[in-house]
Amino acid sequence: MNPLPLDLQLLNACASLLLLLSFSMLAQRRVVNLVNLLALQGALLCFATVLVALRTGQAHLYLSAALTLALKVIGLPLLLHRLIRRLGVYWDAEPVINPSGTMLIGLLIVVFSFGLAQPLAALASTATRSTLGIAIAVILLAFLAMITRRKAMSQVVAFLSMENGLFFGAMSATYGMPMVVELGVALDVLVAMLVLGVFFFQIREQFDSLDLHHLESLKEVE
Amino acid sequence: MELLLLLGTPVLGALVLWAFGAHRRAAELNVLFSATTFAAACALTVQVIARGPVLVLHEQFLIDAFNVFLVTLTAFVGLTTALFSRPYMRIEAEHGRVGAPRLRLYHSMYQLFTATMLVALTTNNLGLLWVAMEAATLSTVLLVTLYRTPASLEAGWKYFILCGVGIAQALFGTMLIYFAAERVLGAAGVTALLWTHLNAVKGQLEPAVLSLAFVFLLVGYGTKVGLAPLHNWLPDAHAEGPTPISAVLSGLLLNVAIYAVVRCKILVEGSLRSALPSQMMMGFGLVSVVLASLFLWRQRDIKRLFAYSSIEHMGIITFAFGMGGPVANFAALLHMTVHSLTKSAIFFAVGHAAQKAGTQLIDNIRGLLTLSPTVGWGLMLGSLAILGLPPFGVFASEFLILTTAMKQQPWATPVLLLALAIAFAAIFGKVQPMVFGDTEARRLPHPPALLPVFAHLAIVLLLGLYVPPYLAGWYRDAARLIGGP
Amino acid sequence: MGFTFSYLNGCLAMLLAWGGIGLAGLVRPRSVEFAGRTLFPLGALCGAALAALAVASLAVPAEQTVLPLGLPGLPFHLRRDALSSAFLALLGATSVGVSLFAAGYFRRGEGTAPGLLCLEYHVFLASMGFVMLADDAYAFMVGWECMALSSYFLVTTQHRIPEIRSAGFLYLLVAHVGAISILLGFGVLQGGSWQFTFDAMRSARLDPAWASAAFGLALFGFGAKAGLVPLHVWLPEAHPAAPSPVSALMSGVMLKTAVYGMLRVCFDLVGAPQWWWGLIVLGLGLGSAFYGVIFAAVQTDMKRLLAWSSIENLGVIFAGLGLAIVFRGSNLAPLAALALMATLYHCLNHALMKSILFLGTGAVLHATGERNLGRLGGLIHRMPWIAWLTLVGVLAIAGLPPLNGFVSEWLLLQSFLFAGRVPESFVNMLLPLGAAVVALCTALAGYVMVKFFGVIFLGQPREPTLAQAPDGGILERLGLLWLALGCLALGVLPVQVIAMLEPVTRELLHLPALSWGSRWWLLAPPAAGQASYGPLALFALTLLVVFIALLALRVSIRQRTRRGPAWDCGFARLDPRMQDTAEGFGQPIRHIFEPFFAMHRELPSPFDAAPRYRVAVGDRLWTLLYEPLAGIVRAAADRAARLQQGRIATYLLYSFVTLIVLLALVL
Amino acid sequence: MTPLDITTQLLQVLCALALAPAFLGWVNQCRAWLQNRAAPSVLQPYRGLRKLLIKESVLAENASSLFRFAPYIVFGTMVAAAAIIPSMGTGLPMSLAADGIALVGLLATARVFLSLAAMDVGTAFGTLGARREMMVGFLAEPALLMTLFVAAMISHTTSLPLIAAELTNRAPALYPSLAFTAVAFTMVLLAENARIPVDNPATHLELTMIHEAMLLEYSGRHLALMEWAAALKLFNYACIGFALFLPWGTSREAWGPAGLALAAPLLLLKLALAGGALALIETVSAKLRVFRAPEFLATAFLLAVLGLLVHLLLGD
Repeated sequence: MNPLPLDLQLLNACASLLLLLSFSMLAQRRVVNLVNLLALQGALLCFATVLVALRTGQAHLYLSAALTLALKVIGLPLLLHRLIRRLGVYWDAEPVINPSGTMLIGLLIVVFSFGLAQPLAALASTATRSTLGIAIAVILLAFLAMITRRKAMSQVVAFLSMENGLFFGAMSATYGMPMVVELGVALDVLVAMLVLGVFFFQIREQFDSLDLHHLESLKEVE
Repeated sequence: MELLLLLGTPVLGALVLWAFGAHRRAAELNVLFSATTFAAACALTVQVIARGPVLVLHEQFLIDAFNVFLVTLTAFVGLTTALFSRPYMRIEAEHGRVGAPRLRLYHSMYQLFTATMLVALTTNNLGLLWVAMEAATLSTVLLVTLYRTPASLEAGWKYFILCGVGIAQALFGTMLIYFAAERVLGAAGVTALLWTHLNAVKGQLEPAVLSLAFVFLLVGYGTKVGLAPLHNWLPDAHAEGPTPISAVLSGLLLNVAIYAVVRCKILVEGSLRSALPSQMMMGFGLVSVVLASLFLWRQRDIKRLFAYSSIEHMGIITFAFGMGGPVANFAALLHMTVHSLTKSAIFFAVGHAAQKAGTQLIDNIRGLLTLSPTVGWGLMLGSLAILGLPPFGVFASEFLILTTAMKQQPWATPVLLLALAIAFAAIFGKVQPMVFGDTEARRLPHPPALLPVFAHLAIVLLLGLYVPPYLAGWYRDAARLIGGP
Repeated sequence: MGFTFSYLNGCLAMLLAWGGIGLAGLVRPRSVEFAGRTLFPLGALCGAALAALAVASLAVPAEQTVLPLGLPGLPFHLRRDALSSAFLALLGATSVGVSLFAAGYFRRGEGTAPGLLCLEYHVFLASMGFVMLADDAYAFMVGWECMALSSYFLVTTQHRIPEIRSAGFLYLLVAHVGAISILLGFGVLQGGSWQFTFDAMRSARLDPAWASAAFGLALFGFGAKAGLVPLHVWLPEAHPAAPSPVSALMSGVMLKTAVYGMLRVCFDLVGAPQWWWGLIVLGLGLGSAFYGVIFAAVQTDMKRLLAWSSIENLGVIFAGLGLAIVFRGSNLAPLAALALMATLYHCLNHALMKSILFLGTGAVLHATGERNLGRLGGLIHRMPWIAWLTLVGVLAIAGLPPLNGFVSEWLLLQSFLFAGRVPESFVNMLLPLGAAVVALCTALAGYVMVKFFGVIFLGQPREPTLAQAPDGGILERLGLLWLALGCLALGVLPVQVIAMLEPVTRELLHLPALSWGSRWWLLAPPAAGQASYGPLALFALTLLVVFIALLALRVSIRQRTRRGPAWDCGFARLDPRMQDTAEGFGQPIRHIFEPFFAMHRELPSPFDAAPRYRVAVGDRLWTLLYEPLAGIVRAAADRAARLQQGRIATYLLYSFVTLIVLLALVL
Repeated sequence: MTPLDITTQLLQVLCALALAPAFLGWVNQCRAWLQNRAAPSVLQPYRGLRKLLIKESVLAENASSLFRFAPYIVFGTMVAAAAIIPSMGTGLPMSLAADGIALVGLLATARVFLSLAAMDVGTAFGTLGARREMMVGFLAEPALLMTLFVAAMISHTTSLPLIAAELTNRAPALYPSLAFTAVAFTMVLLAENARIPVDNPATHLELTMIHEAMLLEYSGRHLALMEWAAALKLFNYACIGFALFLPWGTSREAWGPAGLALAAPLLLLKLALAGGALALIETVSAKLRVFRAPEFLATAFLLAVLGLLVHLLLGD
């Protein structure tokens, strides 16, 4: 059996790193570190996109990579860092609920995602198909991270990580979405971040904190 | 041309109002833009009546029987809500709840929101549909938090996160569809997300992929529809935002979301040739109806009450689409129309009622009939209409849905019967004391803008007794298009 | 397309006229004079015309028409056949009296503006008529719910009173649940043809299980409207809450629409009812009759008493209906005709006599402002017109010859008597027991009515204010007189009435014409052996004896009559408080049927300076059935509420789990 | 309708009017004998009626016209009832117009008017009597109806003369159902006619009286009519009993005038026996408390229904 070409090897390594990053985000306590991890994830995504672009020669993938670089590696992390400084939550840390349990669930999720991706990967014509399972796992792990987070900021970071997973999935399954869509999605993400920025200030103005337990008053049980 | 006008007007409106939104006449400007949009929608409708389905702008936009009436409906409710919000927001401003900058934001976002919904409805591109849906969420998040109260911030945050996460799943689902389509339609990437093309080849799409895609799409757009248990953002967002926004959220956004679900369902069902999507939708529908009716029982806040009622009705619609077949689909489409009109009318009335009583708490709103007979009657008739009492149109659709269910899914009917009964008891038991009885509150000088309320109710009444033939024709065509097991 | 006259168009025109009159009320909504003097009498006129048209069309073959309204593909189908005509006649005839009365009644003004009231009232009338003409499920349901809705608004006319609000709520809730059930029943009946016209339902061949399901749903829905126990709880609340003319219409006509619906479904749409359905209907009917009458006997509110009595009467009607189904299911068509005729006759009777009674209480209520029997009495002196006309209703509903109540009782007992021909021997044993219950209920109805009339109109006034009570006005008298004459006519001319109603039984049972009377004055049903009843002769004989006695005493003895203080075994001071109270009058019933009542007694202590005895009788079904039901819902709602505890992470978890579960499903 | 029928009809009504007080007198006489008292004459009731008829009638001040009409109506219905019960002959034209059910209805009419009249003046006793009378009535009436029903089911008709004729035609046999109903009927008869053990016709004691309490306010001719009607009622009940349980000897149309001539003495004989039996029952039983009366009547109702069931089971 021939070893895989180098670019695919690299790609697979990227994918594995992404998964690892997801796990570390699940376990990370410091908000600042979370943002850094996110930036790293973005960088990996960007790198993977470039790899695929090189391999397939599709022009729009370069554009996509550029977008990712601009938005996810530089733009958003910068924005988040600024926010963290402005909001003064630089040293914020939060307890992670039962880390080992969360990890275990994360592991199960990975198994589940791989199982889910199995039939899909068999159908895909892309060289990157085997990474589809990792993409799904990244999405679901980000979901899990959102569930376990108590701070608004870290929840948002997890949310953005989910977007990363989505993009990675799109790339591995179909070499990315059509350009129109990708542009639209990128715009949406940008706007979402702006809205979030506004939000953070409003929330802090109201509650003096970004802790989500302030946001639990609208409910049905007394 | 009409389409450009239709989509362009609100975008232009959003820009103009961003600049002049705090102007004294901004509300009138808002109405003007909405009216123009509505006029464009009417022109488009006329064109569709004359020439049949339209496919324009490199096939990126599609107007067929399924969305033409939704477009008109959206533009119409957009207009009436603008009419309603003019005095409503003025009073809010007088009460000091919103200042000039927020009014600017409000008006601008209102137009943007209309634009996103219209794009979502008219686009032929599933990716664009997703973008528009996400944009609709984003434009309304800031409207929900307009009052900047702790509760509204909480509602906005939940809305943002839950819908954001949900819609991310929808994106993944869309991607999966693209993935499946690419194999059939080629990697050109241009046509593989166009619904018309997909629909043409839906039989060849890979079932395994599409079933996965449907799960993600259903969970994703279903969150926006407010299907239980994904609905948790909905009551909060409805209750804490300004009432005109509650009206359009309930009346329009939910419709758009369910429209998206159904568009996807058509593809998936064509590929799967199994009842799985239908069963999922029926399951979601029933769970939503039952849970919503139970939640209705405990409500203390009037807007929350009707928000849960929206969940209930979305459940009914989803259930009906799940059953499929010409009658159930027809009924579901009719139900979308009448629910949107009725619910927005109710929110208009509720808005006035809450303003008059100075509270949203049901226990503190009493004797509306004494306070303002028109508001009282508007709320009473609207509630009766939404509860499915004839001769209002909601009854017509519920009639068809229930009778169909009795024949196709008899197991579900006891559940529906029970849930509808509980919902009736809950809503009516709370509305009646608000409308009837005595009150100590004094009459406020503001004359309510009730033209929209009664215009909506009149149309709903009409639809209960007479469905215009071309509307019926669209419903029928769309019902055929949607098909069923 | 020219307008051609048909009875159907005529009836429809009258319904439209009612609608128009109602809308005209909005022209001057605050004018009592306009609504009272002009619109209500006009409405009565329409009612008379409708009744005339309906009676004239009874023997005319069925007519159909389609209105350009309704759902696409399902426009409103209308059809007038003998059954519709019979109930339209009932509606029209009753509405004449009630509208005339209302014209006088509403002059005094109620909570809602008179113009609006006029609209609601006439829409109520028109929708009842529409129900009887509807020939497809959608039209039927629209009429049915409009009826419920308009009457709901009429019930809550005085919405400032909390009890009336809750009564209205309960009423509309039960009505709506019942309507959904009926609707589902139609869903079954259409049998997969997707045609909701009654014609399609007639031709749909349902297998017995589905037919039984349709029957069950229809029974639940119509039973809720008719107030069959245990779905009766709304009735004693709603009827007293409404203004009296509305109570009269609700009791007299609206409850009959449920009977109409049952007849339509069981005999027309299903076609061939199964005999055991009848047993269920019979059992429910008898149970309701008994339950209703014992509760009527212990009431202290006069309108509530009448409401319970309506439950009793509807129970009797449903008993007859059940019997007819048993016979029809056993292929005993002539006997079924007899039972059906008893049912129809009792419907007509009850419409007239219960209207009289409710209108009578309305007049009393307006004259005295009092509904509590404990504060009335002696009104026959102050309100002779109302009292004597009410007495007609009282005697009729007590089932006394020669008035109409007796005729239907007689017919019903006759059909019970010949139940022995049913093939199933066990049923054979059961049915005559039904006769025993009917007999008991009729006798108890007499008890109730003596209490009703005696406590309100006879004896001494229990409150000094009653001495000022004015008699009813001319319109009120006219309305009551119309109804009383109707009672008398139905009582003494049964052969003629039955001859008019006969097309109905013929149509529903596919029978040839039967002869119901051996002579014009002698009712002799074909299926009832050699039994006959000639009320006219009996009436004449009794009157003759009375006349002779009067004459003989006047002429031969010539004794004067003197007025003096009451003797009362020599008690010197006679006090109104010495009379039996309504509670006292109900005491034997409370004593005998104690297990059925939920009683709350307040006994005075021996050291009480102002001792008071109070007893409140509650409905056990309320605590046994409805409160647990509400409790279950409440508990379920509380459980459901725990799902929503405000924490966004939890909500995300729901989404996550949903996603995972669904993915696992498709995997 | 033959002349003979009309004659029978007239004769029977007149006979009832004439014999009713005598029958009452006979019962009282028998009772006195049985109780070792000096017996009043059989004709005593006539004397009482005559006295009342010529006396002035005093009406209570607040008595309404209903109070004045009621005696006539009660009397009229009782006479009408007498016209349809085949006491002497079965060829009664009036019996076409009213069968057994109508008879029960007629009796109920009388009771309702009596009760209403009793409530009219608004005295404590009047309303009390009315309430008790209606209480007795609502249990006695269905029991009577069920009794009639059994006979009607045996003979497939509710027409009283036809029932009597049918029962005569049948071969004499033991009908258990009729035996049950006969007991029930006797109990109803006692209760309905204000006899011991339900009521005591001879007392004006407030705690026990039913029928007399209702008549307290009547005087003069009104009271006379009421008393006469009460006597007629007793007579009617006795005749119903004969028609159902002792139908033999009632004149048949086919027998002609001779039958009528034979029926008259037979009726007298039956009345005499029935009166004796009634007196005996009244002597050997004790007055029940009013609250016990429902139980007594419920037993009657139960027996009648049992009779019905026995008939259905045994099919006789």
